[in-house]
Amino acid sequence: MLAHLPVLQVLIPLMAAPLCLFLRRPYLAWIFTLIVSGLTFLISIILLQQVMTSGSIVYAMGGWEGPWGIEYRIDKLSAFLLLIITAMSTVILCAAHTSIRKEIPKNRQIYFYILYLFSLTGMLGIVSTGDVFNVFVFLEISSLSAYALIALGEDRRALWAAYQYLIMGTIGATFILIGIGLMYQMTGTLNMDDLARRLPEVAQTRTVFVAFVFFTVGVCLKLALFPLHLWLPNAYAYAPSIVTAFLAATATKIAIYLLIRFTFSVFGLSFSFTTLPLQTLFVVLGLVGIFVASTAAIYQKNVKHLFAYSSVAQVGYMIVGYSMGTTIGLMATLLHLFNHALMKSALFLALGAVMYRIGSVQLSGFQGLGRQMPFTMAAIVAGGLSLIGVPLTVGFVSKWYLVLASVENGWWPVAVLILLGSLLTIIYIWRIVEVAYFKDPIVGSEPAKEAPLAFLIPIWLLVGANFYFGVDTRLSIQVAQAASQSLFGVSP
Amino acid sequence: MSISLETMLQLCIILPLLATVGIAATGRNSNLREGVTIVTSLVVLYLVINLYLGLKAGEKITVQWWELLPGLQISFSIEPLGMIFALIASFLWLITTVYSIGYMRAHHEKNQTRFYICFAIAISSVMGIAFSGNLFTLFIFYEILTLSTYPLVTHAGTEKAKRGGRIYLGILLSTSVAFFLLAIVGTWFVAGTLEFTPGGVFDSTVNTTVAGILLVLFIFGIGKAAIMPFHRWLPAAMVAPTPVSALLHAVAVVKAGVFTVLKVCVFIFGIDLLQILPSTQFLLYLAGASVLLASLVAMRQDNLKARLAYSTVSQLGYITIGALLASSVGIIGGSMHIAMHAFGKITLFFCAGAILVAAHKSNISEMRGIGRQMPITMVAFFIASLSIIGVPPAGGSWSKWFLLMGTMEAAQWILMVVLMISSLLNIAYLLPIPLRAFFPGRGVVDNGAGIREAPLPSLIALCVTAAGSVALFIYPQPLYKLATAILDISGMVHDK
Amino acid sequence: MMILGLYNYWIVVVLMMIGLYIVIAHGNLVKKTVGLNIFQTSVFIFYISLGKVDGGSAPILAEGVNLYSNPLPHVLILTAIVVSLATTALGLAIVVRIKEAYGSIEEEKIQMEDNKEC
Amino acid sequence: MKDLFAVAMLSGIYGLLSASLFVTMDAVDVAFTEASVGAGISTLLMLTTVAMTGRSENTVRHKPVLALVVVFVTGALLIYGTLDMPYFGDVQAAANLHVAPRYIQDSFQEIGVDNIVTSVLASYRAFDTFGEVVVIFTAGIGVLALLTFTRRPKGDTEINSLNDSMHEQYLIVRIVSKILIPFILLFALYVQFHGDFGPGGGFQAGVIFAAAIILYAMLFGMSVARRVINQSFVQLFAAVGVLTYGSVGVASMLNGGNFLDYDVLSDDPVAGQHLGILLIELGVGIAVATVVIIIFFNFAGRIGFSKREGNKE
Amino acid sequence: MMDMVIDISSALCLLLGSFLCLSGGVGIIRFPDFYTRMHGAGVTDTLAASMILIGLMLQNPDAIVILKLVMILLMTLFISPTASHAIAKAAINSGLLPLLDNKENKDGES
Repeated sequence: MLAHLPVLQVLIPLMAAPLCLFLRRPYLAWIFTLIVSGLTFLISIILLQQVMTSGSIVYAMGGWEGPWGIEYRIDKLSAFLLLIITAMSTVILCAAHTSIRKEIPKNRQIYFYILYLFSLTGMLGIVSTGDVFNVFVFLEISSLSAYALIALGEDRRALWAAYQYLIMGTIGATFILIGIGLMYQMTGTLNMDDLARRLPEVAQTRTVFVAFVFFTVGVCLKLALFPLHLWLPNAYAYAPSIVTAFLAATATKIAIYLLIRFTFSVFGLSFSFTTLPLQTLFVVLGLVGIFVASTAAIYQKNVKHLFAYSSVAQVGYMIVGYSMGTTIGLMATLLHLFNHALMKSALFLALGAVMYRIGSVQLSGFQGLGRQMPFTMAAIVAGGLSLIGVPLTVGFVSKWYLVLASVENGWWPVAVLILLGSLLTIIYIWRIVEVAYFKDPIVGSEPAKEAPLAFLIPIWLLVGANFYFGVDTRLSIQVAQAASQSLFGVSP
Repeated sequence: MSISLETMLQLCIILPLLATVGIAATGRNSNLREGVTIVTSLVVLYLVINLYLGLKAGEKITVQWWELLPGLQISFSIEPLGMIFALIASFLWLITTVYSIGYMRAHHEKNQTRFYICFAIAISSVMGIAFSGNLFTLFIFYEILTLSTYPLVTHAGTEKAKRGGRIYLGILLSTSVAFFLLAIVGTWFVAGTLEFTPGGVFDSTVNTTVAGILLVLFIFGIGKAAIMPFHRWLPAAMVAPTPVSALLHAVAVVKAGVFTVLKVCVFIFGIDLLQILPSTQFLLYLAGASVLLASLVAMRQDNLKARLAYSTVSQLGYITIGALLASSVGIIGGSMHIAMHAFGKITLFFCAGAILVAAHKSNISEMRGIGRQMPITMVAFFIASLSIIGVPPAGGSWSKWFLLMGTMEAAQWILMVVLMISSLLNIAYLLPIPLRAFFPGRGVVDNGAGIREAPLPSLIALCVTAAGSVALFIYPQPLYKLATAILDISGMVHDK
Repeated sequence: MMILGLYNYWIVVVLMMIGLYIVIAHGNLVKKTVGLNIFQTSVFIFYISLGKVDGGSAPILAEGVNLYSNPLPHVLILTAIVVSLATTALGLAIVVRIKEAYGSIEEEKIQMEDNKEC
Repeated sequence: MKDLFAVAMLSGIYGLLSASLFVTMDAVDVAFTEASVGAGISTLLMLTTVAMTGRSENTVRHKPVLALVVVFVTGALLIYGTLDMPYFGDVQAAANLHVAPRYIQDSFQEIGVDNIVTSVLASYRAFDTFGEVVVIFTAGIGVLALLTFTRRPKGDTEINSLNDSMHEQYLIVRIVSKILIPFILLFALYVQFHGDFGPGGGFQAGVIFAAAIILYAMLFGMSVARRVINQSFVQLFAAVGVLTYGSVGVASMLNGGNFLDYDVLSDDPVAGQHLGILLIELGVGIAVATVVIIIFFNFAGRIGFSKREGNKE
Repeated sequence: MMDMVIDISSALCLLLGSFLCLSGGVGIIRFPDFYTRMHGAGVTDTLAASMILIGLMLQNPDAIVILKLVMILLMTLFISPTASHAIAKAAINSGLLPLLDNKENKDGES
């Protein structure tokens, strides 16, 4: 069975989703989804070990190998992503049942689990496939289920946010489709590895240049990079808290994976950084994104909006790391990918707990929460500290490498700007801390009890991971280093 | 005791953390809780003294914990400068615990458990800073110290406390994240290692402009040393209860700042490199300016604690000058001044706290003629202010003497003048308080009746620290030997 | 002669741009979905025109025919059509829910309702 | 075009025209699907939406300048890209030289199916089609998640524009459809199993099958249709469709081949391929048919619901 | 000889069919009112389509193809009248009154 692991990774959640339809009661569906997600997490661990020991695994779908059939290629980068996604989805699922009981009407809860599984399948499919068109198909699966999940939010603005996300997401996906079409036209193949071999000959033609531009713009739309990020804040703010936690921890990561996979494995670094002034463009967009999004986050009244804007800023960090084009820079991005998933899922889950207890995430509702919900607020503070990048937390590790990478690259001003960016983070985290700990609760509002255990366990699991991986960084650094070196063609 | 010095060192850091668990457990019963704190501080003091004896015996004690990032271990090593700092911190932790028992009870502050927990964490991070083997470990404990002291500063939970806390954290965190981290990464990139090596980490080929910029980044980055542009957090932190401002802002936090400055100057840049760096001169003048300006501002402060805060800012300036003079005598003067100023200033803060508790007075103008009701406090205040001014019977004079010698050796005449003037200013803003307390002179003395002396535990703490500063004057040899020992190691490399 | 050979791509580009314009410029949500449909259908025409071979017949094996058009784009487009149907169905379902929740499907009105609220 | 009804009709015609365009470009399978899906189902959905959301569209343009700028930039970029493209229909184009020839030459020996598109769709790139079935199923679940509402017990007689009290109104159309619906269903099954030899296959068959059911529902009223086609059964059947597809793949895994490798399904590889393709086409057909039915029933059900409940759900 | 007759007749049918289509098209555009345009559409739907189909049948001797064409013919004959009936019914229901020659009979039937 071990040989089939790559496809089982995607197949299990995929087959589990329709099966969920047979379990009428949401509680059963929750247990079933949790088991399935746990299984995928197990598989991703085994896969990671296999990949770290014996290099990338290739699995020909339907027995047709190479450019004729679709093949799954799992190398260090995708194994790392698989681990992050499945880990996040399993932990977030623990709190799913109690959270959606309050946020989604009874008759729709069963569909929530099915869409959640499909979104997970889509993401796992994108990360492990080696075929370009297959990426588009699974991208559609994950996006469609994401639109539907967001639209499940009880607030009517969730519908409007979901519609905007649908329009922008479909335009992005269609741009990617155009990019794939142009690449296919010039090379005749859809297999990434084959494309990488055949592209250099036609690299100078205008069509391949346009294909690259379309592909990058499409991915940047999915990535919510600065100018194209308009859909993200509303989508994350009004969606049910579990959906926000899941999407925040995984959706943008997939888009970054696509960007890295295509610029390094398919187009080759030299092509992607010379034809288009990608390097300067991304550094500028990343930094501007950090500052604009962080300042926007400072003025938000809705805490989920606040953390959504901070997600846009963190994406800016990853793009800056990626745009340095050095092994260290890419490693910093991969580390920040891993760390950001940990941070944001903890924060959004904690917000889910607050939403569960006081029914709103307005900043004014947070008054005096420090005493009423001590553990949840402690988790939010811990997550905030990790976001700022205080030592012994996971945020520090990625900030250290980002600054080190920019210093090594000679970009001293970029290093300074990155650090100034994290100053802005301090401001909006401390806005929340001050409201929660220093203001006493609004008189007359009934005191909120502490969040139920179903929330506290996953939240504190994530916060614990935030600190553990901040201290024992062997795993994340080793894998990130090996992945970035293998992408640079340096023997790991 | 059979346990090796290495485990002792690790215990120094871990024990206070374990104590926090103990304190949290015994939260209900305050006596038990204070008991746990006192016992832990005693044990830590005992360990530190053992380590001191071990160091005197010439043993090299280093401990490697684990590799946080590839190439960056969390490692600890004992060296004389760290030993001075650790001795003071552990000794004064014991004294302050005694003091705060009295203060907290009398002032019946609420949620004292959180107070003691954060206190213990702060002390463990101070120990971590004192014994850190490389700049990376130091930075980690530096940040933990900032964060663990934030709840202490905002202990009162009022609006004023929140604003004070905001300035406190804002300046400390932003300077450390923006400049200090950048400096560390720069050093790691330029020098390749962050280990504290006597004689400096940079090899001779490093170009001075980059090293100069790094020095400026370091000095500005270490916000805790309260250099002029980034000093505003210290007066803002006075909103904290007195034991906090006593131990932390007279001893632990600020000393950590100047201790880091000294460590960076001696063990990262090394004395000889420091002399030729272009930015050293500018920073010296900056430190001088901060000494003078802080003293001037202190004179105008009516609130006693604010005045003491600004005087701390100026005294820190002394130590920074000592570090930047890049002369062996300057370094000795600076490190000795850490001890002297610690004992002096903590006594002053204790007195301020005692007056606040006993007479509910915090402004100096109200303190005319209080000497008759609170004689012991005011005598201790007098002795401590002598030590701060640097007049013979108190220990401060030694360190000021060496600092002056240092300025002469480094031919920094302007700085010598600055030191002299600031000593005069010290007299101007410190001595009037005890004098007016004892000889109120004409005019009605409106001290209401019923003012008695401060509660007993606080009094004991007061007297011990006052006696300490006098003892340091009479018996400075161990301190002096330690201070010179810093140089021997770095000196020894220096002559080679 | 060069221009003539590429005329089909330009038709596709024109259609694409019309679709994109509708999606961005029109406020009515149903009109946006129609625009999206046009935009996606034009991409399909582009794919199919890639695979067309002069003189080739439909890719169904039959005697006497030796030159076939390229079947691969057809497979891709079969999937893409279903994807576009799925997106349209979901989009229209959301439009229906928006109509019920906001009472109108004009972008300005919806935005106005939102700003009024928060 | 202010009147959305006309817009919906025109988009149907646009779908039909593009289908005929595909036929001229030898893409018969795609034309078939585009006609049934592009012209049929999406127009139908748009009409039901317009029925609910009103026909008028206010004319003020949203952000015309931004739209024009974006459109011109992308358009110019695309035109710039087309300059190096191979000519339309050029045999030597790179696309036709690398992967495609193998499909054309060897697909008959390896899979033994006349229609190369079906062989590629069902065997070479079977996983894409699997993804596609999942996409349509996700859309079905999404629509279900958005539009289901707990119907009150059967007892109440909903005043429903599509219900059966209007018998005499629809007399002629009902009789004609009574005659035609069986043939449509028959034709759907024909298309389903004809996929190997001529244009056809799971998708088209599924859509036609659903069209027949929808015609029945439109004419004989939703409540009758709901009694004839029980909704929860249809949902389960949709799951069955996807699961059959998946289990064919799993079966080939159990027999030792890779996922969706039909050679191992029976002793002779080509027979295995036939069996495999037949089964997955069936799975696809069921899934697509049931999902389209679900989507339509939810949309149509919503019309009655939104009229009765007023605007606030 | 026989096939020559078939060719001519099929060409004839195709020509007639296309002419009818053309006239139907023109009819749709020119006719003033909805119902008259319906008539034009009806013409193209039924007669023109069947003429073209017959023409095609004559073209191609193959039995299966002819069978398919017959099936298509039957289906169009079933569907297009019903379709135009349904459209007309819908128009009446939605209250679109036919445009009558108001000069002679003022009352005009409903």
